[in-house]
Amino acid sequence: MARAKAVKSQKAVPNKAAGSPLALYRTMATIRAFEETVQRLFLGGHIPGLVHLYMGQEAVAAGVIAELAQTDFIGSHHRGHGHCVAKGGDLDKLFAELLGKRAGYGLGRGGSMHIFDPANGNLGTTGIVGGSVPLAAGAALTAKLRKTGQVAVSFFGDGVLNQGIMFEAMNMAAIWQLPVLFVCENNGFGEFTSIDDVTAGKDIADRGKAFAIPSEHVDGMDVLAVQKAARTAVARARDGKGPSFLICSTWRFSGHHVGDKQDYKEDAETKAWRKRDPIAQLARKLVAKKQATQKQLDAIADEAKSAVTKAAEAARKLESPTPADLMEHLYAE
Amino acid sequence: MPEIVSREARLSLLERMLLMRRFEEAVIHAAAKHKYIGRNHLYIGHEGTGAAVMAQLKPGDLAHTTHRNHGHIVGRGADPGRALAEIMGREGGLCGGRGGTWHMTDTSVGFQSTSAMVGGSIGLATGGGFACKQLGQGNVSVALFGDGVLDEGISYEAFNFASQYSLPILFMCENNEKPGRRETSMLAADRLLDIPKALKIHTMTVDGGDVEAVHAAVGEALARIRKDQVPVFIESQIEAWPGSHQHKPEFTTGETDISMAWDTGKITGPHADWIRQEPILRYVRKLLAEKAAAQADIEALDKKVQAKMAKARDFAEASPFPQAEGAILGAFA
Amino acid sequence: MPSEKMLTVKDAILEALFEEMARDDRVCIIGEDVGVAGGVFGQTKGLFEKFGEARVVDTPISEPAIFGMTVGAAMAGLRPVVEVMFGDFITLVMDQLVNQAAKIHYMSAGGYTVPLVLRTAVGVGGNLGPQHSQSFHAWVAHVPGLKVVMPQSPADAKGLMKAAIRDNNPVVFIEDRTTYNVKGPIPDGDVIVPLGKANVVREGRDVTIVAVSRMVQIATKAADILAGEGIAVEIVDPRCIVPLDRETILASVRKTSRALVLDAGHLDYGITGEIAAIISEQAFDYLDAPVARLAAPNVLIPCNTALEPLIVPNEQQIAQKIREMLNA
Amino acid sequence: MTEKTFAQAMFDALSISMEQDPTISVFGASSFVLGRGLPPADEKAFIAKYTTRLLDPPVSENVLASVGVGSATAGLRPFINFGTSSFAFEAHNQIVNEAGNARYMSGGQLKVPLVYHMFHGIRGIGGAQHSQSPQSMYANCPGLEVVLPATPADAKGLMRTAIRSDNPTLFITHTKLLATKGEVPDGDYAIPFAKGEVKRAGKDVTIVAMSLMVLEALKAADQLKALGIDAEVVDPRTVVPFDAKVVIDSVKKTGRLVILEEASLVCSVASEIAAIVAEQAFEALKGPIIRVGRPHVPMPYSPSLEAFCTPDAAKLVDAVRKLLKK
Repeated sequence: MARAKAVKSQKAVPNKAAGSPLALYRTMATIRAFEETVQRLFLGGHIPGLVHLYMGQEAVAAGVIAELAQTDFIGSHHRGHGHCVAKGGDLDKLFAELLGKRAGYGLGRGGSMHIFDPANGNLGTTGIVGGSVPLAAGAALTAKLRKTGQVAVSFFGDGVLNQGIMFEAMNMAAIWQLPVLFVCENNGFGEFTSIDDVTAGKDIADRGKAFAIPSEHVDGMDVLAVQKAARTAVARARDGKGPSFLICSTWRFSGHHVGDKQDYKEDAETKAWRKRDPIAQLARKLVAKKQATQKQLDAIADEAKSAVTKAAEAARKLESPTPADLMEHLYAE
Repeated sequence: MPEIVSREARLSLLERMLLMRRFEEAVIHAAAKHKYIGRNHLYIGHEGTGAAVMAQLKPGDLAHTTHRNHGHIVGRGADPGRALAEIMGREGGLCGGRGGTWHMTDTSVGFQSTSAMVGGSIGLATGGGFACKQLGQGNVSVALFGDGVLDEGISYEAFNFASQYSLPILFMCENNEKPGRRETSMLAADRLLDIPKALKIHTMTVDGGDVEAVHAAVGEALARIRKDQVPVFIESQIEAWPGSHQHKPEFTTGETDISMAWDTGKITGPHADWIRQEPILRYVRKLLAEKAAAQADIEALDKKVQAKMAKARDFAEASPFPQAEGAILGAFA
Repeated sequence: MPSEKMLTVKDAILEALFEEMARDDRVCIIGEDVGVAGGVFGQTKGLFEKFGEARVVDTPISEPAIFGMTVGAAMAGLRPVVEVMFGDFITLVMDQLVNQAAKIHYMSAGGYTVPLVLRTAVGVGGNLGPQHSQSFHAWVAHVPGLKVVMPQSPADAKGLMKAAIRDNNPVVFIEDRTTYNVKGPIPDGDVIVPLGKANVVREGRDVTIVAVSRMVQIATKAADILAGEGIAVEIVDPRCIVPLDRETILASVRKTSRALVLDAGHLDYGITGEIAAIISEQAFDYLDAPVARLAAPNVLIPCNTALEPLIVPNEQQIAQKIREMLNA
Repeated sequence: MTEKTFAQAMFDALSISMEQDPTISVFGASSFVLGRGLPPADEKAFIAKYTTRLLDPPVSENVLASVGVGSATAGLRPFINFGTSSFAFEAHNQIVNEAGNARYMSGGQLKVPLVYHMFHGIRGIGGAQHSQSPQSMYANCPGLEVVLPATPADAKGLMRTAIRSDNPTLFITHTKLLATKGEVPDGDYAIPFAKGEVKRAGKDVTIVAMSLMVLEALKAADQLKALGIDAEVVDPRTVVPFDAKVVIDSVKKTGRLVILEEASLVCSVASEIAAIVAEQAFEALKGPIIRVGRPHVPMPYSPSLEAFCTPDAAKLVDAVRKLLKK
């Protein structure tokens, strides 16, 4: 395929209701409740392995995914529960997977870092830094070649900024004008290392701009700002005008993984970020603009919590896979 | 910075270029005579860049190069007879005939490695730069590579690494992409320089056909690298030799006739345009015009180089193939 | 009788690509120089002209991302054939191959399929040196979730490529460049050679040779030499090393009681060790002699004209080994 | 002799090496040193002492592997920690095509004195990507040395050899070994490569195992003893170069061989050992060579399935009993 030409493809229709401020609030509240429950279950010894929580970053998943249709693709990362929930993942199946139960998305064989939800276009969480970036670009390539009108979003953390594969994927997305959004969730840390210690250059956006990809910084704690930026970028992708690069500054409230003591982070910094909690921030705005009452919002949060709790409790009672499930799906028919 | 003023320095630069050219011509002769001498990527047309770099490296400086390496190695002072023997797979070769054209090394002149993997040398040179810095003897590491390397993710990783750790590295990109021809690299960036720039590396562009211009740029870069312990990226724009894509090398543009510099009527044929601008003839014209040398000086210099190459050819032809049992030695120290 | 035409291995695979692309518009070709240039070995010649740039995609030199994108494209509904120019460059795509492609169908409990063919050329010969002559078939065989095809004859190459493209799994299709110009008959029509079915290419009672890919051809020469000495060699071509047709191999060894395993890749920790271990475990009581192996010595592959021929076992070495096995 | 953990023993070897040789730099230092069970004071002192020689590079495994080769050929002795072996897949090109090739291709002019450290194995809910044991892949590539220590004493002695070696060495350890304890000789000592060790003598059957599997094999040997089976446990310790003699000598004595392997069996280290013994000790064998390894599937996450897949003492005991018909 030679260098790109803009080819408009048929539209896929995003779910408008999903993008309303109250819907955004519901999505974020659900993610928060989900992660709080995961944390509790983990500390109670019910979740094996390591889990990486999305608390603090909810605005990014909620804001971007609100602009997508169900058939659009997302590629997630190791801190991916928020994306799975926002993309319409089934809470029962998500908890089942995290708890290693047979009813999970992957028969409980994948766990937190291997959640795939094809019905909702979720290309999967992954345990490899940068692993899903080319997957999303590849899904975008399919969308372009097959003229399906789908868009793909690649979510990745700031650690991926130094992986060559991200540049390679950006380069190809730019030459071929693929309908893909590169969404960097910059929470300041790759595992336990500060981004400033390992990332050269004065502006991350320059890395996208070098390929002539429209690149912008977005306040990742403000879901409305994220949504607005995503809307422009998704429209650009659907119009055949190629990729965009959004850098959402955000903060992980719970460290790299549950149990991480976060010695390397400064308390004052975390406190300052907590004041900008994306959920509380949206609530303040909605109440101030009289778009919702606190009571309404509380009701939404309570509903989210009880839905999550119900799913989690149900999942705990489910059965583990048996050795008969071991070889299943190793190869496709 | 080092404008070349002395006549000796200028003639020495020309001699280096001539040696690089006559060496490749010897390779073409050898390829016609012997069935297998590997797949050679010839350096013809690049001499203006290689000579300017090699002339300014100091003892202890490190160089890392790619599959298009012959010019670099002989330009740096490796014995041309042993280099040719290596290409011909002989025991007397620089690496005992094990490396061949793609893997020539001569540590005695600071030539670390030649890698036939696209992107192979750039990471190695970064490691060399790290060693130079740690060992603290004021040396620099040079990476010589083609524009295709910018397609490879490792180049970004290397730029980031070099920039972040302030390593003394000259990234010397020999860009021989020809407008209008199929791209040798497929890069979305409008200018190669945008990529290292995004990673906060000082960049320069230079006309690779003008050896003194390259000399000045490299001189400035090396001074900066040694003084500030930082990487610098130079893009040298080179008019590709029309024969450079052939696996079986041929005299596509004829065997070099130095008198074409003053007897331009001799320049004919389909590739006359390339010959007119090629760096050696161009430099000779400049030296003559500026009265730095007379025709007789130039001819004498060329004769000297040709005599050196004749000896080199004799050495290589006389060198035996390695003993068969040699194949299984040497993998481990 | 149907008329059979003669094609080289390279053209047989190309014919399979033409037929499969015409049959199914989800099949596309992705790789470096596969389009306008027609492949560095001419192995994709004419596809670009026939199917256009939307289905024959030239890429930058970015193997890790090319391959990763192919995985994503396959998940989203294409059936790509992605070319990794030299087998050595598998090292560049290992992460996406092992950590993504091989695992996604399993980890998604069948939710996603990854129907792709990773096509690559290997082969010792041609003085290409240690970074352009290696074969990592043992690596990919070691990774659960991948299928690994290693054809040697034109008819097999075509039929196996068609099977690989129609398979719903990531298939690593390893072609030996030294077989590219080998000519052979091609059956007419849409003939599929199923993955995981070995072929007894020559029958014999005295000794079994299990030969991978090009070694079948060298083994055949050795068998001809030995036939003159009254030794009847049976040659089994596994055709795929994953899935490996153990039954055909074991049945042959149970008949002959002797086995020699041949590979052009490295001996140490390679496929010959695996096949020898299987035979030693499962046909132990039938064996009259130790299972022998011949493969490339544990050394880098020199490009040198004098040294390179020492890497791949030749027919004389094979014949000699078999004589030793029968005299032991 | 002092009782130490595996992690402390590795750290000892690193400390001694860095003290003796100023050209050693550690990349990925934090994840190698921190949180591995060292006394916090030791950790701090070590980090303070070597600030310029301990680096935490960007998440760029590919260039990191290459920086290792480049700096090794230029005179340093880099020690590169990838952490989990799954991340090293991103660097396979550099490890195989550059590190493994450099010396041979330069006709011996270059040496590549570098160590790549990584964790392999089923660490416990690492899932499909973080439970891998890639040692046979590296062993399949000429030019690389591959070391798989099982005990604290071996870890220290082999690591000294790895760091001093002028070849690129893959030093592959197991997360589950880090906290295991054993007697470690004091001071400086080195254990040569290609020198396996009989970890337990026996006469009825030879069990070959490496890394964590040695511990399982010893457990199994205890259980077999109770059943009247006297098992010999052999640990080759290094995969490349490989000590075939120690294995063959044992098989000649016992006549039977079972190999315990943590990786998937297809093209595994166990397969190679089986093939070597089948060829070189055929006459001595009284029964087929049995390999016990993980099934050929991506490692599942669910604890029930992971346990089912993990090769251990119980599975080994079953295999030995079946072989000996006891």
